[in-house]
Amino acid sequence: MDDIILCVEGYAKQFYLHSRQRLIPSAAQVNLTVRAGQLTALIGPTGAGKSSILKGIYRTYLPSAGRLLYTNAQGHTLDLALAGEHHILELRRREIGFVTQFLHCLPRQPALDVVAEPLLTRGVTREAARQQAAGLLERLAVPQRLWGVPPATFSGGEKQRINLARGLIARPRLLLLDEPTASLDAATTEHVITLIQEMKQDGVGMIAIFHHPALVERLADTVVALSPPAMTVTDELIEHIA
Amino acid sequence: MSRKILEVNNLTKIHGRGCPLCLESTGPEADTNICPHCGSVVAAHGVSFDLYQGEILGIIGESGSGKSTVVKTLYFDDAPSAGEAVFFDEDAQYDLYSLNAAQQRSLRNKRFGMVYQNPHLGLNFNVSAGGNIAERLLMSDVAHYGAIRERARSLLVRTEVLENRMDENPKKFSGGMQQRVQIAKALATRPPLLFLDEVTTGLDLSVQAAILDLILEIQHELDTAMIVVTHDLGVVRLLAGRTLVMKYGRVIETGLTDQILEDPQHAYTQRLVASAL
Amino acid sequence: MNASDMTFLNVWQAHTQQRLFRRLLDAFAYPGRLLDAADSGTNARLAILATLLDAEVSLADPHALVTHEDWIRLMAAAAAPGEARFVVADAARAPDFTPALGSLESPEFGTTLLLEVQQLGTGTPLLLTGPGIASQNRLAVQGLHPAWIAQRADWVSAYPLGVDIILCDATHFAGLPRTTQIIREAL
Amino acid sequence: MGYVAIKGGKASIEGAAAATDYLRASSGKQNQSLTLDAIEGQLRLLVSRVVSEGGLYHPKLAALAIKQFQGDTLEAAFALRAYRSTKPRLLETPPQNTVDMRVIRRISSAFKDIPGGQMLGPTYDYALRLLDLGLADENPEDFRAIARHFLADAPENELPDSFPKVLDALRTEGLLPPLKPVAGAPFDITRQPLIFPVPRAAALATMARAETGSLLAIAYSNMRGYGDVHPTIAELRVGYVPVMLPHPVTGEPMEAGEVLMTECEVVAMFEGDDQGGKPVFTLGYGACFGHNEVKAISMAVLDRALQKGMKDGAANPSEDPEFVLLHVDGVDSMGFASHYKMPHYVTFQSDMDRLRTTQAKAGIDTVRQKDTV
Amino acid sequence: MNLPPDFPPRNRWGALLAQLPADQVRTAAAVLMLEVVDITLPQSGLGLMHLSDSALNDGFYLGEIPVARAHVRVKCADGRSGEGGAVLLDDRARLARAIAVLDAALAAQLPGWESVATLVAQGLDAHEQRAQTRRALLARTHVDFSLLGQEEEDE
Amino acid sequence: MNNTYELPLDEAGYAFGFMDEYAKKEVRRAILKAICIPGYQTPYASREMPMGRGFGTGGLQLTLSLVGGNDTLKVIDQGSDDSVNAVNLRQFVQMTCPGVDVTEKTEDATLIQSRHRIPEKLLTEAQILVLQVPYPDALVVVEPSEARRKTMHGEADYSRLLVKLYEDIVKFDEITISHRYPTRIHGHYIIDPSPIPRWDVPKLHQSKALILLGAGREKKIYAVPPYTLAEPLAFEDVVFSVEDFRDAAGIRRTCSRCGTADSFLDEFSNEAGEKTYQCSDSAYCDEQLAHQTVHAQTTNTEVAA
Repeated sequence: MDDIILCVEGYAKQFYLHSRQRLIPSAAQVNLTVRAGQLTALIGPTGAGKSSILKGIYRTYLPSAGRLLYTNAQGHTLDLALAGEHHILELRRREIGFVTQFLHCLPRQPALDVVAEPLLTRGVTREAARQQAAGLLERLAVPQRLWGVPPATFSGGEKQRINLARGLIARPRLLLLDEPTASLDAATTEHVITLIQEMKQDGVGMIAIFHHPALVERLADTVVALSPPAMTVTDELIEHIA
Repeated sequence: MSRKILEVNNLTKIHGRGCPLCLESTGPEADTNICPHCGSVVAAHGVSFDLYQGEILGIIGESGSGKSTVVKTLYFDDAPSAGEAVFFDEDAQYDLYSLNAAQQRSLRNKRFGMVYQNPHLGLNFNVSAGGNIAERLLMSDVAHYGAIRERARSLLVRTEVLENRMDENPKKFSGGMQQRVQIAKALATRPPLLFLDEVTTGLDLSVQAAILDLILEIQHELDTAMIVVTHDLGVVRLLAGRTLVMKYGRVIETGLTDQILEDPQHAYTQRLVASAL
Repeated sequence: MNASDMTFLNVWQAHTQQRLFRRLLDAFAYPGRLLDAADSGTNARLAILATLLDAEVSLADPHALVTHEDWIRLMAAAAAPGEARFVVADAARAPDFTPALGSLESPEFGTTLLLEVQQLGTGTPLLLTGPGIASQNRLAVQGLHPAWIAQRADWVSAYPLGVDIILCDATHFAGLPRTTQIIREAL
Repeated sequence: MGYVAIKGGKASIEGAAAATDYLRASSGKQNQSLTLDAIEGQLRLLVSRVVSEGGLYHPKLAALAIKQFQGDTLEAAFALRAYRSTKPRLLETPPQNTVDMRVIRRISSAFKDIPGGQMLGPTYDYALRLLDLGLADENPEDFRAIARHFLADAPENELPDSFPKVLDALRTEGLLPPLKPVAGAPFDITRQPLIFPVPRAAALATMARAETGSLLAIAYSNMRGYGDVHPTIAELRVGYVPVMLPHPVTGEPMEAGEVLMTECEVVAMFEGDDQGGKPVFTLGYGACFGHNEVKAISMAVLDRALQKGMKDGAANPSEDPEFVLLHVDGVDSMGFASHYKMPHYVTFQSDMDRLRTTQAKAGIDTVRQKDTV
Repeated sequence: MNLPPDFPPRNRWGALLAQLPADQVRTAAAVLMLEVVDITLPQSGLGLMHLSDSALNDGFYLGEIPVARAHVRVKCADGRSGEGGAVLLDDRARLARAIAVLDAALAAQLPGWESVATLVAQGLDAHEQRAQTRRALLARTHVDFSLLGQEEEDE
Repeated sequence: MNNTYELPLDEAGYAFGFMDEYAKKEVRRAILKAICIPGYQTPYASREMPMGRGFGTGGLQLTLSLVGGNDTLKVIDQGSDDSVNAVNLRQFVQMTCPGVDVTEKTEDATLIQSRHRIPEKLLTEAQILVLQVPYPDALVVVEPSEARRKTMHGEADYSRLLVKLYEDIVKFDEITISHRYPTRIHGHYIIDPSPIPRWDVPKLHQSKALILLGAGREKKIYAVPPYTLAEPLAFEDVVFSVEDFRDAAGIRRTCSRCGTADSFLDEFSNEAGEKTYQCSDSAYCDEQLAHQTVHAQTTNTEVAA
């Protein structure tokens, strides 16, 4: 069907740890699709490889097996597992967004500019970008006194809102969400839900991991359940190599 | 997609007279970059990569890995023993090592910029901060005193050097301030390609952060392509989209920086990343 | 006294060489200016070589234009055309060597090339511009293989590297320093 | 005529020449002109300086130059140099070897006993520097007797003319670097300009005709601490080297004459060689025309320093070939120092123009500053 | 008639003749009454003195020396001829030419050569005398270390 | 040399032009290369002249290598033919080059050797100007090593020199170089035009006469060929300027002798401490004076008529 923007077939990821000469599986036999304007939610226990898939799609991980077929804005389909690095960087800049639980940004940049930045790379003027960023921060209930302050000193929740705002602002075609509301209060979570719904209406395809089953209920169009790959590993180990 | 600005193929640099066994007797497997047969140092061998406009490429590795050699040969501080590098400028392309000295100097002055770890290499300590920037502009045939002064002033302001220190000798500046002047100097001609060799090494953490900030801001503003050489994973994490990992003169791994940091393939890179965490 | 004795008495004498040198000076200072060597008692080629050479420089003579006796009198060391400080060649033949062009540090090691043509003052006119020429100068040359012009353009393309050419016929000569630009006039 | 610059130059030049000549002739009681023989024989060390700094072994002309320039060695050496410019270069000698030196003095500070023995020869080294008032008024008869008595007192001997070199023994033992193979024609400093880097031959030739005091000063800086040579004199010798040139008919080497010269070899700290060979002593070599030991020693020290500078980069001025070699020539440096006596009216006028303009501007600025304060 | 076996070889004649007063040499050459043709023009000028440094054996130029040289062919009345030459550390081309003439006469044993041989012998005497005075400089200043050592051991 | 040696008085005497012919040839070859590479300091084996290094031995070797029987020579120092050094050099050339005419009139000379000045009168194609140079290299103020300077010249890398100019203006609000003004020749090499005042620098540009510069001590020869670009170093907005001979009221001073207002002036103080000014170029001053006399006479005649 034409509105499929991502089709993952047989994705698997395992790590080889040279120091221990051991293979550590992280995900296996994952199949899923993402359609424009729809949200695909990943569920499953810890260690089932939910984050691994998002990172594989974003190419933070090099997939060990499978195809990650992405159809770009021009209608061309390419395998994200094999695409050249410059291609991936270009997609990250223009089409694929990733909201993680961690915020990486310039230490001295004020929150407003952090959020506005993805628009700047796409050629929006600084003024317009700031205006949009301000609107978004307002909707996510970030107090105005923080807008001019670098987010480094923010609380976890505040940082996450900045992170979300930055991920959402540029309206990517495919948005990867890794527990975007984990440390948000109920009220803000509602704002986020509204925003995600708006994005769906705008045609953004999403693939998300939510820490709360209720969110899956409210937002997911498709749910993919994952179970841990054959050989279990301890979380500690995965974190260690990540 | 932005256009390619630099293509490096099989860059090799051997210090010493070299012998037929040099290449096979050195590298990560041999665990040395010194040829046991002739004592020559294989500083870099078979280094290939490309770089796109506005992109920041990181090169990480320990000292002796050859990472600085790469930028030094590209900036013509050092001549390679073999290999080629093609620079794609706006409307021309240059095979860097077949150019004569004057042509190389012209590219170096006008189209490339370099920021060294040691400010003594990048700055002329006999002239003022403004004079340093003027020097680079004068190399590029800017001949209007007022214009030079204005540009030097704005560059120094941009790199957060106090305007009223413009006519002071950078000798009197702090390390961080000297790096800012170096960056201002490197940027004077708005070069499309900038080399940064361990620019934050040895600076206080807060000063480091500010310099890195400045570099990213500049990249965003000017769409400058950069090659950042560092031993600090934090620096590439913050700056570089892609990263090359070098050891004993060879590139052992290359990839998107987040991938290198989160899913390193080579044993050495895994060790490097593990030890940094 | 035969003709060669005349030569010996004249072109190898100090005051003749001084006079010829001053004209060589004009040849390079005013490129394209036609100068006379008729009073040197020999042909312009030998007159110029005798004025410029001694045991401290090298000469290449790829077309064997210099007689054995003159080689001895010139005292110059023989060298390959790619290395010699001076090269004498027949301009009717296409160039088949690359002369020394000097280096950026020492451009004076660019060769002085003496090219013997059929006649100067008639033939294909060359339009010249550059230092030493107020606006434009015209030098007519007959018997210069056109490949020399193209080769020279290549040799002098990376100033200050280059070759400095003296064109001569039997009695006259003219200079083309590396700074002169030749515009071959359309006929 | 108005107040025109420096008229009458011609007359004043002639007057200056006459004035110097007058002073030469008017001094002393006896008003006797010095003979060249007297200068050459009795001021032999002065003649030595002039022949070596002039770069021309012509003691007679050197004596003449000393007389003409009233004892100024720089001027006298200079006159020899200018004389050289008028003379054609006829030949270069084949390599001459100092092994054949007809020695009049040889010492070593490295060894007590050297093959052939140490011979002090004519030296002031152990002379008490007490003025000898007896020389003030020497009776001609007594003066002539000095030579007679010396020869009469000389012991019977079977001494040879020439002696083996101290260095050769060390070399046989493997303590020295091997001799280099004979190369082509050396660097000719009288024809080729010094463009650095230059080969060692250029450095040796430049120092051989350097001004003694300049060479000594730079060598002294090295000895005192701006350097690391710490030399030991393997051998210092003074004597006459026969100059062998091919006989025009037979081509066989024939002795064309002999040249008095001083030669010094110093042994300095050892180092490993580049090829990973065993460490050996490093060497310095000094030589000059005439009898001039301080110059030969200074040159040997600097030769060693410059070799190091050329190899490892200069750590101090005495190791920097450009610094040393461009500043030791007496004729060059003395000429340049003298030229400051020439008029610089035009350039000074220009200097004043700049200073006045700059001052005027600064003056305006000062006024401005005062206003704002 | 032949030269005595211990007579100096030809390559020393020039140097030995040059020990004598120039006038004496010129006169001696003139009285031989030979017809002289210059093979190369007698010249005076300079020569570069090439010296091998005894530390490392690098060649270098110690400085310049005056050089006078001549190369002649001489012919005597009876038609016999000979070639002679001289190179001197001197600046008198005419003296070099006179010595070249004497060299030719002695080498080819042209009439009057005996007088030339006498001149050479005189030159040798002068040379020997000078060598003797130089040896005196050495002999009177010889430092005898071994003797000193002996005495110390005896005590 | 043996003890019976006597000086060969009968074989003494100097050849025409003092230097031996091979030496002249070498200088001549260097001159030709210097013309072919305008502004490039061509090395040569400078010979010792019988006057001090710094007294014009470089210029003298050029003159002696150039001069011949058809030449008329003018020698000036500080603009004057009669200054001690000029007289000395002229006498030497007259002594060693019999048959060479000398003159004090600029227009009559075929060969002019000068120190510190270029004649006020425009030179022609029939003339060669030889300038004596003490320091040939304009880069020496920013780079002491000659090896590095040669590379900089080859690459036309003069930014450090320009920075010096920049710093000068920052410090003094003026370019403070008074003489030896760095000048770029044919768009490449920057030369030290010898210690001529700035007043004379524009005369290098598109000169009709060949200008040769010789440094004896530093063993370099360089040239500004005729009709060649010679641009004094400056900025577009801080331009090169020549010496200013205006008084406090802004009026151009004139020569107190000939009255001209278009020549470089020497400044004198009399015993009362008052300043007077006179032409530095004495031949020019004489000519202006002669002109006035003629003019005055003509005027008188007119009046009389």
